[in-house]
Amino acid sequence: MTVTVEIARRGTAPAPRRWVCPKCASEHDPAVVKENLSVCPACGYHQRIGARERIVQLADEGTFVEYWSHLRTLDPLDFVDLEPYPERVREAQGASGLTEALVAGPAAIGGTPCVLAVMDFGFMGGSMGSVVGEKLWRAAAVAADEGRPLVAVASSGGARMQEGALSLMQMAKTTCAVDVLNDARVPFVAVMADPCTGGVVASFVSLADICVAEPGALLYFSGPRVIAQTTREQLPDDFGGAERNLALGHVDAVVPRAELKDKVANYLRLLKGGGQPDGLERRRSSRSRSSRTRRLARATSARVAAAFKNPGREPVGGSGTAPGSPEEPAP
Amino acid sequence: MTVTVEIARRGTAPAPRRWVCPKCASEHDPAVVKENLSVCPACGYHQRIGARERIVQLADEGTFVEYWSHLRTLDPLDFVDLEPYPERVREAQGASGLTEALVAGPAAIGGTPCVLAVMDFGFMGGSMGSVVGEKLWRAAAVAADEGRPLVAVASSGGARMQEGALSLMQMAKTTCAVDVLNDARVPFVAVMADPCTGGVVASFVSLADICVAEPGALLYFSGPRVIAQTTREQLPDDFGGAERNLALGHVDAVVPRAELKDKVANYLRLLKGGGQPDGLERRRSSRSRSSRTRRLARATSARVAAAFKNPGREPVGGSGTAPGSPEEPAP
Amino acid sequence: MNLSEEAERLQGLLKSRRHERRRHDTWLTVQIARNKDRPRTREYIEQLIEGFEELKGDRLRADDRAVIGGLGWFDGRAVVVVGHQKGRTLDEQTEHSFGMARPEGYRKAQRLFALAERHRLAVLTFVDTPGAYPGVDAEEGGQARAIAETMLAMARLSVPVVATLIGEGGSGGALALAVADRVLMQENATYSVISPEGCAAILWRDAEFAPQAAEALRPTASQLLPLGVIDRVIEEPRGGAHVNPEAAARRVHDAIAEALTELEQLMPRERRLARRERFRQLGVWGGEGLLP
Amino acid sequence: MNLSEEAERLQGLLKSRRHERRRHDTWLTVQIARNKDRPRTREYIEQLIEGFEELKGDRLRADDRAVIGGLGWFDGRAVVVVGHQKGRTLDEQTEHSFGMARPEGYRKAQRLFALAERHRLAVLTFVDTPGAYPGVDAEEGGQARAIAETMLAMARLSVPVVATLIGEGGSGGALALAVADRVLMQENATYSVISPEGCAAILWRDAEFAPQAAEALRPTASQLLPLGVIDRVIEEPRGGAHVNPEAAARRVHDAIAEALTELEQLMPRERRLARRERFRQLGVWGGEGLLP
Ligand SMILES: [Zn+2]
Ligand SMILES: [Zn+2]
Repeated sequence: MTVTVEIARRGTAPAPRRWVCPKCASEHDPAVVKENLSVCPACGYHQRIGARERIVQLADEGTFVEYWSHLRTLDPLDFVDLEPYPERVREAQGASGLTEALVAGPAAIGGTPCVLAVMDFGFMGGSMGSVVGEKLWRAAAVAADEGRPLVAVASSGGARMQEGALSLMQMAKTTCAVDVLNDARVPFVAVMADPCTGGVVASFVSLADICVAEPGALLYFSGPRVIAQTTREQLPDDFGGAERNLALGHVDAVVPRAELKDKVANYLRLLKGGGQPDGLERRRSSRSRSSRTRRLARATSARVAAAFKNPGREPVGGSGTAPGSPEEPAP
Repeated sequence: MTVTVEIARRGTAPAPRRWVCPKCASEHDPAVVKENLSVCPACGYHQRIGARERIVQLADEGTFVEYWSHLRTLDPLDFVDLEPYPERVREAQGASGLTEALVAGPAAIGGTPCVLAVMDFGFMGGSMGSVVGEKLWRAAAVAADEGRPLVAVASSGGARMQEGALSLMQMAKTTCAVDVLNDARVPFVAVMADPCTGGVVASFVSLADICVAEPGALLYFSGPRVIAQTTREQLPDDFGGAERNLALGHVDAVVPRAELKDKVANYLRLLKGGGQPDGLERRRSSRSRSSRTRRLARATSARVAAAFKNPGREPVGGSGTAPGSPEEPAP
Repeated sequence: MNLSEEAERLQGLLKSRRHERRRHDTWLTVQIARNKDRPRTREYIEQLIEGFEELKGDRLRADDRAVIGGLGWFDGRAVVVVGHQKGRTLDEQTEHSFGMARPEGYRKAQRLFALAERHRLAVLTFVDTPGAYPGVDAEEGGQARAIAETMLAMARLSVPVVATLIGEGGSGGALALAVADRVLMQENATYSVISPEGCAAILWRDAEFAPQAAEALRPTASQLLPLGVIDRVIEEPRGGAHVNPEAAARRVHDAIAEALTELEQLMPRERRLARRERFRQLGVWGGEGLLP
Repeated sequence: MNLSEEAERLQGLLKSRRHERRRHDTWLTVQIARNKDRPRTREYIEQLIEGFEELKGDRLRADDRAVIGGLGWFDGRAVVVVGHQKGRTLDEQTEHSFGMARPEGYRKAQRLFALAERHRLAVLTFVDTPGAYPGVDAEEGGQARAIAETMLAMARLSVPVVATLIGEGGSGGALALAVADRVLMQENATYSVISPEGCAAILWRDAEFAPQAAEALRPTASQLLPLGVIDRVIEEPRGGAHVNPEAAARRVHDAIAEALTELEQLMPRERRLARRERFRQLGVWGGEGLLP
């Protein structure tokens, strides 16, 4: 940051790229915006962020390990529109640096081990096809198995058309995954980031124990265009907005990104029935009651340690870029 | 009926009492109205009927046995308004021929053994105090115990003020009674007759597996007067009416009295998972699978037979009269 | 003759004095219960619950501000808290509909109870309402069944459930949040099947007879304890909870903590059956000795 | 009749052009699935269910006519039936919102599923909808969660559940009633993640490309069977179910009866786990051979 300022003063290097807020039009140093969790320092506009940036913001440093990145998207329908499906996938992979629209694996948030599954709107609009559904299933299954809460951050336009009815079936599949979590009484917290629409909001996301939304996030099943075309109804100005959804009883809270990690950490501790964050003594004693939990904790540490030795499974950082989203601050 | 006509022709005896429909103002022979289940033959207006008339209409002939009529209403609060509570109770008993606002006992409807609990609006507005709650509890407990469905016909202004918070507690008590039924997976069918309001509709009645209402019955928790006084809102013309409640999703069906017995019988057979009414073979074979059911059926027959020998427990008929309701046809 | 006449006169006078005194005391309690400075659910949450996370909405169609709820720690345990919220200033009272819940409020409670059950968290409720909201939308949105289903949801919980009456406990709207293992009641709270005014309007045909109706309804903690309607009276600071909210909250805390500690000794299924039995026994009737 | 004649004529003409033929066939199926003379849920209930007792309402706020349900006997067993209802005449279609359910309709389904579970009755659903109703009220009344919760409710049932696709199976609005042990599909029904028009508008940026989109989406029974999305194709009379509704109903009857008989062999818990496993396996992906 300091460096940027100095360069600007010298006036010889090209002027640094400025980030212009799409909401309030104020200009900011991209690095400052990024430091501010990609939220506009002037008006609080929450910019869309990629899965890796989200993971860096949410997971305790060095705790996230990506699992299931080996799963490959296929083309079961030989789907061709203006472009073949496999090409679209390759392009998305190249642009995002991700293999699919959902990145998942074990992590810890505020000290609580969990499984973290994050969608990336930059990858084909965060659409849910077979691989996204399968990864979400595996994330839930591991969570249920190990008694770790599942934290999902959703940002998606819905089901992926290019896999046809198989994509539709992912709605049922991920719903069944929530059933697995519920059966195991394992907490499930969902964060709805802009936008969260269609088949994703109408399946696992809405079934979480706690559903919070980011400020300004758009949340709906059928969008304004479909509504206008089909029923010609007048839409309220703030249709689908997170705040309106809060008043309508559909989300538990609207949480600014700056508070998100602490809130999620608190939710996890509370839903696990654990003690207060400052009551470590109490927490420890309650933990010692459950030898299963202790075993899990040990197993988890071992797994995370092992992962660090495996180059294919390194803790990730960095950010994906959503095409069509406002200019991304440089990392 | 013939007799009445002849007398009228002779012109010497006093003219027979005519029943005037409060809805369409047509006049009818009271006996004809009674024969028509106390429904106006001209416009279908459903007159309020007492518990005994209801039982005659619903239960298979000779199957109903009144239980728990020995329970006595007390005055735990020494409640005095313009008149002491015990006097109000005595008056109601004298006028209705009932001991309390709910009459209950085993019966059969369309061949299916059940427990039948019928409220009488003529008894202090069908209000629910300790005895009504206790009888409903016992009805549900016997139903759960013997695997017989519970059929409740409600007609009530709500909780009985004169027993104060104890009346309020009957809402919780009867709700717990439904919990007992649900645990036992015993069917519970509720019929809402005019009027069905306050604490009764906000407790066990609304929790039935199937809730049907009679045409024109008024159903609400807070009445028009309270709403007008508190919130000064404009009430729709058909506020609280059964048909409006049907459209609002609060009742499963509006069933004319002429169809009520058959419908309830059908509901009971269906919810018990039994065979079709004309498929006796199938029903018998499914019964033979469950020896418990067979034992219960035998025990029930024995009980009903014993009851016939006990003069204090005779099958009942006759009708209670609701004060303030339109003129009752003479029996 | 003179003497006994005098004695009778005095006895009569004494009786009517006692009557008047009881009427006066009951009416005073009604007034204190309604005092707008009285601490509300929000204040008790602030005093008793650490790390409170409010969870809004019924997940169906609205967030009824007359019922608030969420997660937090009580005495070191994670709990679910649900309560009527009245508010104090006129703005707050309007926002919270004076604590009169709509079906959406009761359904919010239900979904929070389900959350508690799934994750085995104890439930604390705070009751403070003149009654369920008596409006057309509320009625047509299913007020009656919403209350009934909320009671049933509470009855079915296997986790510990403690309800505390902290102000007005008005009719079914209050009871909907009070089908608990232990029902605690502050000294100056009330709990009644109908408001004194409503009762007077019906039975005396004149709402002016509210004090008489209040006396007849016996809505105070000390009157309800012997009937088994409540399990414990929580004393308040002299003059009422609003005089010293912190002291009032401490006593509420201790009563809830004791109740929870007791309840945590039971197995989940035992708790549920004991709760059912608690309500099954409520009511007073005679004739048990007669032949059935 | 016209359609099948036309089909025959085109079949001859397009023999050599397989691509265009598939496009044509798929589009033809889309047309038949939407044919307004096609038998609807109501007709199948009349043909297959004896003693049907309709149960209305979501027990919350409305009775959505786009979903009908109730109790009746199928082949001698008491069952719960739930289905989208489209209607045929314009009046009927308006009454039933063309089979596009609102949240109230899905919640009606949920409460009927709960009834089935409590009394251990098998559940039959009929799917026939262009999709969930896309309106402001529906959205703001919780369309998304209503669909999700309906799927979860179906997933949790321990009774046998058989879904039959009889017309349009449009997106989440259709799937909400099809999380079943066995998913049966009539020969000329469709089942798709999005309508061909909607897909064309997004991917081709022109709704006129609907036939192309339909072909790409592979929404027909014969295309979905090998993917495991459905379990059985139910043949229809030549020309479609509307040509001979009784014959069509007989075939639907037989397929449902067979499915139920199979499912009744399983224990309740087995059924539930098998249903979950059925949906868990849906999807096609690679890379399993790679190091995890
Ligand atoms: Zn800005
Ligand atoms: Zn008439």
